[in-house]
Amino acid sequence: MSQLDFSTTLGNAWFPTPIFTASGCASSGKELSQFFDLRDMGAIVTKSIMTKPRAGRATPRMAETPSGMLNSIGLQGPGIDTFLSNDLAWLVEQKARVIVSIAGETAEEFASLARRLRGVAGISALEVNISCPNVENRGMVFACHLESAQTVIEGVRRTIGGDLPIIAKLSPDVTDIVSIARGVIDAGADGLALINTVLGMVINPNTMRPHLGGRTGGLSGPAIRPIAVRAIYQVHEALPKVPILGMGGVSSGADAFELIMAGASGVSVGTASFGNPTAIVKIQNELRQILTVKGFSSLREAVGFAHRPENSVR
Amino acid sequence: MSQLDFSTTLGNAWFPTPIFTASGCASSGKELSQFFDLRDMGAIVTKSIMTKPRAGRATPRMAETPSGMLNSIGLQGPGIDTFLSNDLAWLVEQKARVIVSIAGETAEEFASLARRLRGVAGISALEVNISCPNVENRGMVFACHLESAQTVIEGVRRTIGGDLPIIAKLSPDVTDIVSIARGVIDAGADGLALINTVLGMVINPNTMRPHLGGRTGGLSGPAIRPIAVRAIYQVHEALPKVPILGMGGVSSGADAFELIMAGASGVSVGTASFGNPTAIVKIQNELRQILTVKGFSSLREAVGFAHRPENSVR
Amino acid sequence: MTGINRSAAQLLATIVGNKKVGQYHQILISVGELVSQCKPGNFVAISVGGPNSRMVLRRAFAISRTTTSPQYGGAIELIVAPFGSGSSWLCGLSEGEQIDITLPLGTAFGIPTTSVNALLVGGGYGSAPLFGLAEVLKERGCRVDMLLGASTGSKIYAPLEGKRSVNSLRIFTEDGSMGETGRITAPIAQLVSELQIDVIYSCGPMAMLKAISEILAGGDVVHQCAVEEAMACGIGICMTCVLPVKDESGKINNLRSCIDGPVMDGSAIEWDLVGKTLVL
Amino acid sequence: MTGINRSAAQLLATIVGNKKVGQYHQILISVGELVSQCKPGNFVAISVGGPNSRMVLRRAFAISRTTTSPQYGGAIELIVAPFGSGSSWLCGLSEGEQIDITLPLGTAFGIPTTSVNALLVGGGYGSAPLFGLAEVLKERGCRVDMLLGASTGSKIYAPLEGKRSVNSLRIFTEDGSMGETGRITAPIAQLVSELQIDVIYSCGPMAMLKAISEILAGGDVVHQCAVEEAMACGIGICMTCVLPVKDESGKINNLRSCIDGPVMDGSAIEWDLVGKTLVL
Ligand SMILES: Cc1cc2nc3c(=O)[nH]c(=O)nc-3n(C[C@H](O)[C@H](O)[C@H](O)COP(=O)(O)OP(=O)(O)OC[C@H]3O[C@@H](n4cnc5c(N)ncnc54)[C@H](O)[C@@H]3O)c2cc1C
Ligand SMILES: Cc1cc2nc3c(=O)[nH]c(=O)nc-3n(C[C@H](O)[C@H](O)[C@H](O)COP(=O)(O)OP(=O)(O)OC[C@H]3O[C@@H](n4cnc5c(N)ncnc54)[C@H](O)[C@@H]3O)c2cc1C
Ligand SMILES: Cc1cc2nc3c(=O)[nH]c(=O)nc-3n(C[C@H](O)[C@H](O)[C@H](O)COP(=O)(O)O)c2cc1C
Ligand SMILES: Cc1cc2nc3c(=O)[nH]c(=O)nc-3n(C[C@H](O)[C@H](O)[C@H](O)COP(=O)(O)O)c2cc1C
Ligand code: FES
Ligand code: FES
Repeated sequence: MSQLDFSTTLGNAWFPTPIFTASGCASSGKELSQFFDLRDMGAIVTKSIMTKPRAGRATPRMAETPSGMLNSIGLQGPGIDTFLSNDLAWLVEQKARVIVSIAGETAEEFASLARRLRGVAGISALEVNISCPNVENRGMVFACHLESAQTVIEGVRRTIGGDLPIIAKLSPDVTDIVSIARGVIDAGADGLALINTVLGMVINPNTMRPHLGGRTGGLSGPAIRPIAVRAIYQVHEALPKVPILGMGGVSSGADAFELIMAGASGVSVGTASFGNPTAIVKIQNELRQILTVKGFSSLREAVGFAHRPENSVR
Repeated sequence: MSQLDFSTTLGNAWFPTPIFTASGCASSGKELSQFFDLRDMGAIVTKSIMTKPRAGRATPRMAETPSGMLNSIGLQGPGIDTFLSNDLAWLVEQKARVIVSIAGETAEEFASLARRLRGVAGISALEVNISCPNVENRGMVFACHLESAQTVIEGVRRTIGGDLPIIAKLSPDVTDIVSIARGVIDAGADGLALINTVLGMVINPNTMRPHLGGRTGGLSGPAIRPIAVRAIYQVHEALPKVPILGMGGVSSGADAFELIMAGASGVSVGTASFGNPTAIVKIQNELRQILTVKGFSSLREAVGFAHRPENSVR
Repeated sequence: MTGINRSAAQLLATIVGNKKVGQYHQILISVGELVSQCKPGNFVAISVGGPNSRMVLRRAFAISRTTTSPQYGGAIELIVAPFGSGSSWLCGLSEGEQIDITLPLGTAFGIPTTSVNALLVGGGYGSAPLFGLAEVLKERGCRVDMLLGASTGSKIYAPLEGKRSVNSLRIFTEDGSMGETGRITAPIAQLVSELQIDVIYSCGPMAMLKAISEILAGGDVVHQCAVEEAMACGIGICMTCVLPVKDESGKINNLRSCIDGPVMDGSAIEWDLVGKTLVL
Repeated sequence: MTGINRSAAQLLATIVGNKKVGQYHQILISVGELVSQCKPGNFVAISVGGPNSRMVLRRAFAISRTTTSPQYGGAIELIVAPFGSGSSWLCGLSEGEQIDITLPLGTAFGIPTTSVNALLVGGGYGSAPLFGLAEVLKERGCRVDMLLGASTGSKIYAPLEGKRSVNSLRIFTEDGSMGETGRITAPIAQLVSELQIDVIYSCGPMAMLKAISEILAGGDVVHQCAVEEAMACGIGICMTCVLPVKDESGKINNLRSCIDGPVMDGSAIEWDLVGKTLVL
């Protein structure tokens, strides 16, 4: 086991392990630190932060579904000021690696958030969550339309300059994810996060109305893993050099390995941490074991392995 | 229980119960008839039939996934001639109600299939499965593009004349399912079937390559139910008068009831029959029970119930 | 804000007892030394359905009481209603089977430092943590009166030994099948003044907690209620379990009931805003 | 083409035995009168994982043999390798537990009407249905020789009583831990001529079945093999389990191995086309 190079990179950011939290599924890290040392994983991906404090959507905010769940949090959060002074400061103090996720209601909000983060010490990369509604365009999700997705990424790129890697987080709810992926890379993203939740709904049998306060919600968990694997595979096939932070239903090392073979350089764990606070540690250990047993000498060799011709050797 | 009117209509076709098989999940009915009387359900929806006999995709054709499965059958079938003389003839002999599903590689193939079915006795409706690749347009799925979807439906409508209801079966793999739904209705469809499978992939940990012969496959089963409910809800909200045949992960009467509240007038059962050959009978009985206990006097009253204002009475 | 569950741990624990009591299951789980960390009001989050489960989320259960025995060491007791698939699975487990649990989670009932007059109000299985609480209050020299309510008698949980630690116990059922007929909230206003109640500890359905808060509104009685919002994680990382709570400056925030609760100050919860969109 | 499973039924059946034998579990299931419909080669499809299972598909298992006892009436026996999540769940069940099963499914081994010389070849748990078959062949006056093979000794399934119904039994393991060292297919060509074999009945991994077919290619020996393709439904409605099979006119079609198999004519299967796209 000692020989395996388990490290990964996303753009110019280096991480000792390829397992990360998923945005919105680890709050700001403090709560998980009760269960394991945050420095033991790749990085904390923070919940998507917006400019102002936000109360989020009405409850109920969750519904369990077969092998998955729906959530409708609505980006509740403290706003960038409090985030920087409290949450990020604490993470930096802990020496945890951090990827900050940002979200906005307008392309301008994204850019201004990037401006606030530019030069802040202790941030490894920026995840730009464009899978949220664009209030200037009838609430259409940025990531569902090539142009609005590109506008956001261009604005962030221009603001942030060349150093901090920009990872654009895409929604699977599109006809052609490859064209969106290509578009945001052209617009200046260094990498992609795939996939955000799938739009879903549960109707409550008692009230006979949509169960969630927000009516629709995002489907996550093992149920969506085949969709994540497909999206990652398609995008890696089209853009083999673009680093992908994969996510969607990973709850074991074997699941993480599947996303890596599809083309992910790193894997975020979301819903699995709800069911098991030490899921990240378990997944990380299992993945290390699998790579070793399969005879890989580095994680990097396994990335995108499923795309190689049948007879290729390791 | 005797008072409940359990019947439903799709366009001008009437069915004594709202539970149907799902296309491709009951072969042509014969195999299920070993387990229950086909006349006891709404109708058999046949596997999608094409002009010529087809061998389908390479094996492996299936992979089980958490609360779901992927399939990649590739429309294996006997072709329309054999279908009419063997499969359909047998169904008609059994006095089963039949919805024939058709699929084509070109818009012209759809129209010519419709021509062959025009005037054939014993067919209640036509399901037009446009969730298959268009060989004339880079293999793009018809249902994923408004124009190609409309071209198919217009061709079928023109050919078939005014009597046989046309149900267009849509793919959930689109950015905006409502616009496709509206488009095919404008093009002449009488109803919609929602949803076909969601595109997914599984990578085999041993071969470290995509597991399915066809690489990608269609995700079905309870895992996708929240996506189906959402799609049905969205479309029924936009087009409340259009009948919807709902499907996606239904394996209990409560599941069927959920799709009905979202806006489905009928419910197809696919994957559940693989796990339980008498699933259809069970679902039908449970649904009847639920409607009765909730105090509905007809199925029709429950259709789209989740859209009513909070305080509305039954 | 608590921030983190400082003494929480995750462990594979063994079921050491499972007994049916009315409509509930009294489930005893061996947890070793951790019992000393469990306080009345804390809860435990349990992974349900076994290795092939399609249920991806834990279920939360109030810790009813803790015990220690030479046989199985420290143990916690839960009172579980077999309601849906997760709780029914749990109720179907036998002695000796193992479950993955996280505990103790959340806030505990605040214990007064002086002897006060306390009224404990429990709805359904909500009575479970109140008996353990009653013992602690008794030890502090408090007067402890208790009201239990449910729709019907078999949903009243009132163990014989529990009655010893209270000064009085009245039971209300809506169908009159046990105790007095009516709602548990009916006698509260009168009792508060008759018994000169300083603090009410409540646990039960949200509607009951809300009703108690309304009865006490404007008065001096402290209301410590254990809320029950749907929780996806139970440890503060998902933000599904929030309730609108007013802080000292009067500002309303959505607080996580799993980590800033389940025991909260009933007078600070904006009951009318529960389930509404909050604008900051 | 069989079309439908005429005698198939679905039932809740009780486990009446579960014994570990080498790396396998010998599982006995009470199925009543249905035993009389079960023939060597038929299989059963079992719903796995219980009510909260995330496994939506049944698992297929060859019926190893049938018995009838005064205690539990008719019963079928399965030999199950605890491989993945479904089979491991099944192997973990105790006597008295109930499972949802569908049986008998698929085609059976064809039994010759005259006495012939039969060679039975079983790989791993593939030997399971061969012992029951041997008994039937013996009754018909056939000479029955048997070859069993596996990677290692603990994967050889060869019950003592089974040996009585065969004229000879040779065992091959690749690691030499039991019987002769080597592959089960090595001695076949020689045995066929030495023993003047008329028919080979085989059951085991697809690679073994293919190898046997290749050895027999061009000759007169009939090859009845029980194939094992991944099956989603087991009853002919999903088209996942197909194999390319040549019909009498020489045309190749994808036939469903669950309903036109699992027992198929090895010489009609286009082994080289398995896993390839077939063009009609
Ligand atoms: C802090 C806290 C303490 C609790 N204490 C107890 C207790 O002592 N005894 C007891 O029997 N139950 C208790 N519950 C409720 C318990 O957690 C389960 O929600 C309940 O058993 C139903 O789960 P299920 O799997 O059987 O039902 P399902 O219908 O399968 O549950 C589906 C989902 O909805 C959620 N849910 C359903 N009903 C409720 C509810 N009333 N409140 C919150 N979430 C719900 C579940 O957690 C689950 O995620 C408590 C809940 C909380 C939050
Ligand atoms: C006709 C037939 C007869 C069989 N007889 C036996 C028997 O007597 N004893 C026995 O132990 N097993 C037998 N099998 C294999 C058995 O059905 C299961 O596939 C095997 O137990 C693995 O399932 P799992 O749930 O443990 O593994 P998982 O990996 O969880 O299975 C996942 C999925 O893949 C399929 N799958 C995995 N491996 C195989 C395989 N080798 N062949 C076909 N499908 C597979 C499963 O059916 C399931 O749908 C038979 C299969 C068939 C088709
Ligand atoms: C409760 C919850 C909150 C989430 N919040 C965010 C968020 O703020 N920003 C974001 O980009 N993704 C968010 N996500 C999506 C996850 O980061 C992840 O993409 C998705 O859940 C799929 O991964 P999983 O199946 O491992 O959970 C959220 C998911 C959940 C379940
Ligand atoms: C094995 C299999 C084959 C299918 N074949 C077809 C088909 O031929 N035509 C079609 O329109 N849909 C086909 N479908 C999709 C189903 O009809 C249905 O839309 C989908 O599976 C969702 O329903 P379910 O979750 O109940 O299975 C197929 C699905 C499966 C699982
Ligand atoms: S349940 Fe997840 S934050 Fe409270
Ligand atoms: S397994 Fe479904 S057709 Fe054979």
